[in-house]
Amino acid sequence: MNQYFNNICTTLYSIAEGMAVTASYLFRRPCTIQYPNKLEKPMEDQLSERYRGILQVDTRVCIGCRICEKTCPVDCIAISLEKDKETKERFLTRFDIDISKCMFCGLCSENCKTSAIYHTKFFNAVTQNVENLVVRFVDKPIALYKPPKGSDLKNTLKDLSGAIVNQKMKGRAL
Amino acid sequence: MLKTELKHLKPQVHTFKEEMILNMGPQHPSTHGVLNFLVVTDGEVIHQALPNVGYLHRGIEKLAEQTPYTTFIPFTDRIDYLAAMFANHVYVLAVENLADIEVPERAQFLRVIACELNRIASHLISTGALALDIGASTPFVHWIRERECINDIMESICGARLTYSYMRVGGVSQDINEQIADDIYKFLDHFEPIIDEYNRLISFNEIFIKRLANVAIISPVDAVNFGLVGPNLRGSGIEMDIRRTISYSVYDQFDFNIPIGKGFKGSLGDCYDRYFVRVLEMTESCSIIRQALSQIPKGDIKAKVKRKLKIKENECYTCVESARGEMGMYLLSDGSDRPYRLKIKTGSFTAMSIVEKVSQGLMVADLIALIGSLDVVAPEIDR
Amino acid sequence: MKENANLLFLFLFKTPIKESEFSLAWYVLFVFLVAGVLLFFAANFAGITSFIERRIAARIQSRVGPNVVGPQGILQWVADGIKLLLKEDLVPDRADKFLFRAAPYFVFSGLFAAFVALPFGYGIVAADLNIGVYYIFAITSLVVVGIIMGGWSSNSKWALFGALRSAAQIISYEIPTALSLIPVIMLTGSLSTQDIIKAQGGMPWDWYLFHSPFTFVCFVIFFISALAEGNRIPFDLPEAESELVSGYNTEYSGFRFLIFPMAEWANLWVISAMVTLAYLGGWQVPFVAIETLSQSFLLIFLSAGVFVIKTSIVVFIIIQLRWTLPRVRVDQMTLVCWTYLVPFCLAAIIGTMIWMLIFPWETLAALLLRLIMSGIGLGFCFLYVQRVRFNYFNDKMAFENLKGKSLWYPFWRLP
Amino acid sequence: MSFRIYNILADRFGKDTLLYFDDTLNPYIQVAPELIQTLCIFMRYNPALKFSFLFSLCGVDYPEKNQITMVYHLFSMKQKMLWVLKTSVRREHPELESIESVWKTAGWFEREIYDLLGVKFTNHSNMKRLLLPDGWVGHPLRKDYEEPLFYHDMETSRHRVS
Repeated sequence: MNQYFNNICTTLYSIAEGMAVTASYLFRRPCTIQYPNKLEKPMEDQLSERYRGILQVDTRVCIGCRICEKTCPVDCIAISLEKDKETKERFLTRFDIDISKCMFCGLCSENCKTSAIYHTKFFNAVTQNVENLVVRFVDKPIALYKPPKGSDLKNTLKDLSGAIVNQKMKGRAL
Repeated sequence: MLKTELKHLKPQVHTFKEEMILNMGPQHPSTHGVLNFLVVTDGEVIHQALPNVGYLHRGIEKLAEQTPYTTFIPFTDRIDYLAAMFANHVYVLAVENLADIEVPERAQFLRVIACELNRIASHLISTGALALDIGASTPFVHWIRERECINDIMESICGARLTYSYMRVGGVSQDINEQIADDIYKFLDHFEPIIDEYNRLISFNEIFIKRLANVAIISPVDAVNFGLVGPNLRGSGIEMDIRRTISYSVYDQFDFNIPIGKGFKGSLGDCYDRYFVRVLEMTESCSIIRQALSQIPKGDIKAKVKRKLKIKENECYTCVESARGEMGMYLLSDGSDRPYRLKIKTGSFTAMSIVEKVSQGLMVADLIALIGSLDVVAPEIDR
Repeated sequence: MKENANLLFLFLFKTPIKESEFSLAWYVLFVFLVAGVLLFFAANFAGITSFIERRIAARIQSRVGPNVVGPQGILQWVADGIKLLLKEDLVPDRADKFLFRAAPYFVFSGLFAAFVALPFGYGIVAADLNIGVYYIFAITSLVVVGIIMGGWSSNSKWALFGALRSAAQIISYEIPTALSLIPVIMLTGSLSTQDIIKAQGGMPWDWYLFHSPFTFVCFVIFFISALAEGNRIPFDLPEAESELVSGYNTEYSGFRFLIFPMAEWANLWVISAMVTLAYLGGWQVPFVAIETLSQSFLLIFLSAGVFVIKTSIVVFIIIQLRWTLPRVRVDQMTLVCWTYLVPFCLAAIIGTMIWMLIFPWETLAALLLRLIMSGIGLGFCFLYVQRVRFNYFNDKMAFENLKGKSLWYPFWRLP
Repeated sequence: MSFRIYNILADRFGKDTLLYFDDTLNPYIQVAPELIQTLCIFMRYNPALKFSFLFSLCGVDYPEKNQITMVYHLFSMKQKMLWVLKTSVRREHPELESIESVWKTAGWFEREIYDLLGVKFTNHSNMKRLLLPDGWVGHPLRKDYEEPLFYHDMETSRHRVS
């Protein structure tokens, strides 16, 4: 009998406690951001510095070591190099990244000596066709970068907004 | 199609006159991923619930045999999407054990911090989703909000919100700085009172208690017999935590309690015990993170490891206390640069096998509470 | 007026109206007019409540809610309705097609017919039936017929589960709902909704809610069982979305599906209006006697306003409950009904009877007790507000530290 | 420590039947497949051992030795230690006694091994595929398994970037 009335009291009390919590939320700030229409500041600024977005390649500083290609777990990077037989100069003829396969693990950019391949903060790569997600970074052969001795290789300037990828991606509705 | 299905069911499910077969899942709101249960019910009462798994089998073990040691880390994220850090951790621990790599102290602390943050995040989802299954949608959204803070911290630590790939063989990929440590402290200050608020909102709600207490009781004997691990096992009152029993990493330097089920509101080993052990564990994780942040030494974050790692013939079984219990990896090397065999043992796998036994005599609504309280994650079962 | 009716009749039937049929025709037109107004009100109320509920739920869950369609998103419900109207009207292949199509009509007519006897203000009621309360109970039971038809004919096991649960639930909860109104009926001596309100007063201590501890208990019981009748959480078992996918309306789509949620939200008004008229003084305006109320149109409109405000507060509480509480289990649902609600109801009926004999309404002692009861009620409200304040300040410092923004963001500040 | 446990086991079963190896990180015992169930029962219920947890059960395929090795990882709360048992069956018609009666959790592990490696466990309550569909051909974790190019007329792989 005692437990019978105790049940009623605890039930009503606990419900009231729960109601007090939910009622307090009517006066508390909502935590959602209204993506994409009413952002307080642009999305790029809200992401952290280390954000691993879509990969981008700065072909000007690529030394053609192919480490990124080897470390990629899903083989989404394809590189080909060619050697000019006369001048012995080597050229980068292909640097393709299949973004649809990429799993944004960061192994390639971490191992890159010159930060030629790096993650941008750009993440919205919607296209109509999967094949458009294969980004080809080399249009015509580019001579490989020869880093000057004693320079800090990791410290090259990064374009985190992903302008190059955005431009190279085919069929991208802007 | 229907006929073959029934034929295939016949030896397994024996239906009597008043029984009917209910196909729960794979697309059911509360099966937590892609799971299927063949439920034989008489009205609302379940006579038998047969779990049918494998919808998310991706052959990660086979993939491991074809992937070099250091490159396999991103795949381990995909074993358990809610607690990716632990799969990272157990894998790198296994490789370090085999290759005999000494990990810098600071890296180990960073691993602990990341893991415990991830444990909180995972328990948030698990407890919140249980409340959602019971019918209260607000706690889940509140927990998602808190988890978002953790995701932000994780993003600032390692750059990803869910599939971290934070750990490397021999250390971690990124260091934390003052700013991030400060963020973590701020989050913990905010989070600890919120746990109390959450308890007031749902944990101590009498309807919630009545739904979970004395439901789907797993006795300690059964829990051991069915190989339950982690919070599910501790909910049955067995004090077994890999962090304490097989101490790994730097967990022996921290002072923390292991909450175990005591029959908080009902009898030992019911759904409420399993649920509340998780809530208590979040507080413990908070205290571990605080200790780790205050004791963290300076130094390197990564040992020198050859890029093309080759390990001579050896084998080891490594396990960590994941959010869903003991997660173990049995790694066999054969001298090449990739594993000969990698066996991944996860907590959900064993937790799922007990459903068939415990579910007998429950009601349909209780089955959902049971699945929620066991905290199964489908990709972890199927791998 | 007569000419107008004549013109209308000519327009409709192309024949002039006969003198002998005049009153009948006028009556028919009046019925259609009132039905149209009520339907308009109910449908719009259902839509707007769906929007308001979503906004309230969003704020409770630290979200913003729908705010894109129209200013602040107030046209969201129109957009949803149009979307559902434009969808294909699917009927499952092996469903019982006739019953499947017929079920929404039952649900619809059952609920909207209840609006006939609901008062909106002094004298503003479609039909002041002398069995008003009884009528509302009877006609809303038609909903369960529709639900069972829909659930059974869908030929889906989940829908069947929902329908059976609904049958069990509504049949068992009819009893406490009806019993808990008996003290009110005894106090009034009438079943008419207008009479029940007229017997109360404008001030809280004149409400039946604070008449005696027994009526207070009856109020709680009525509130709980009305929630169960309206399939609201914690009793939304028939459509338990995490257990039964979507319950009895799993297989419905398009406009037929729209009927079910619309009826549910319209039911919200029915429940709240019943609670208001039976226990919260209905449309009684404070400080205004009924005699003066009947004198001016302005005051009558005021009384309608009072009724709407009181009902809206009850609606808000029901919505807040829905976003706070978990769902009970099937057996617990019937257990609550039979072991808690019904015995308490019976005890409260006897208690009220005795109370009525000892403290008749007009005596000073009764007034004093009513005042004390209202004081206790006010005390509970105060404690509740204190808990809300505590919850707010519990998080304030840490939140502002974490996010760098002020926590204060009341619901009237629109994003 | 581990040697002491081996001695207890060797006393019961004889030193010839249990071969002790400690060249790996976790020392293990190699036993004949017929003995595995008795050994498991002994290890679980012997009061001096009390290996009450079965952590993992795993099969490894060795095509060159023509055998599939089962690896049992046991854990004892009392000893706070991990123990490894190994037993090998031939690859052609692998059959082994189930230990489902000792640890219920072994049931699903054995189903998984049957699914992925094709080892049949006798006396198992429900020897069916666990993860793969019932109509799947082959056992993927065998080293000589070749992935089918098509499954139900669906391509199973995507090509490299080109």
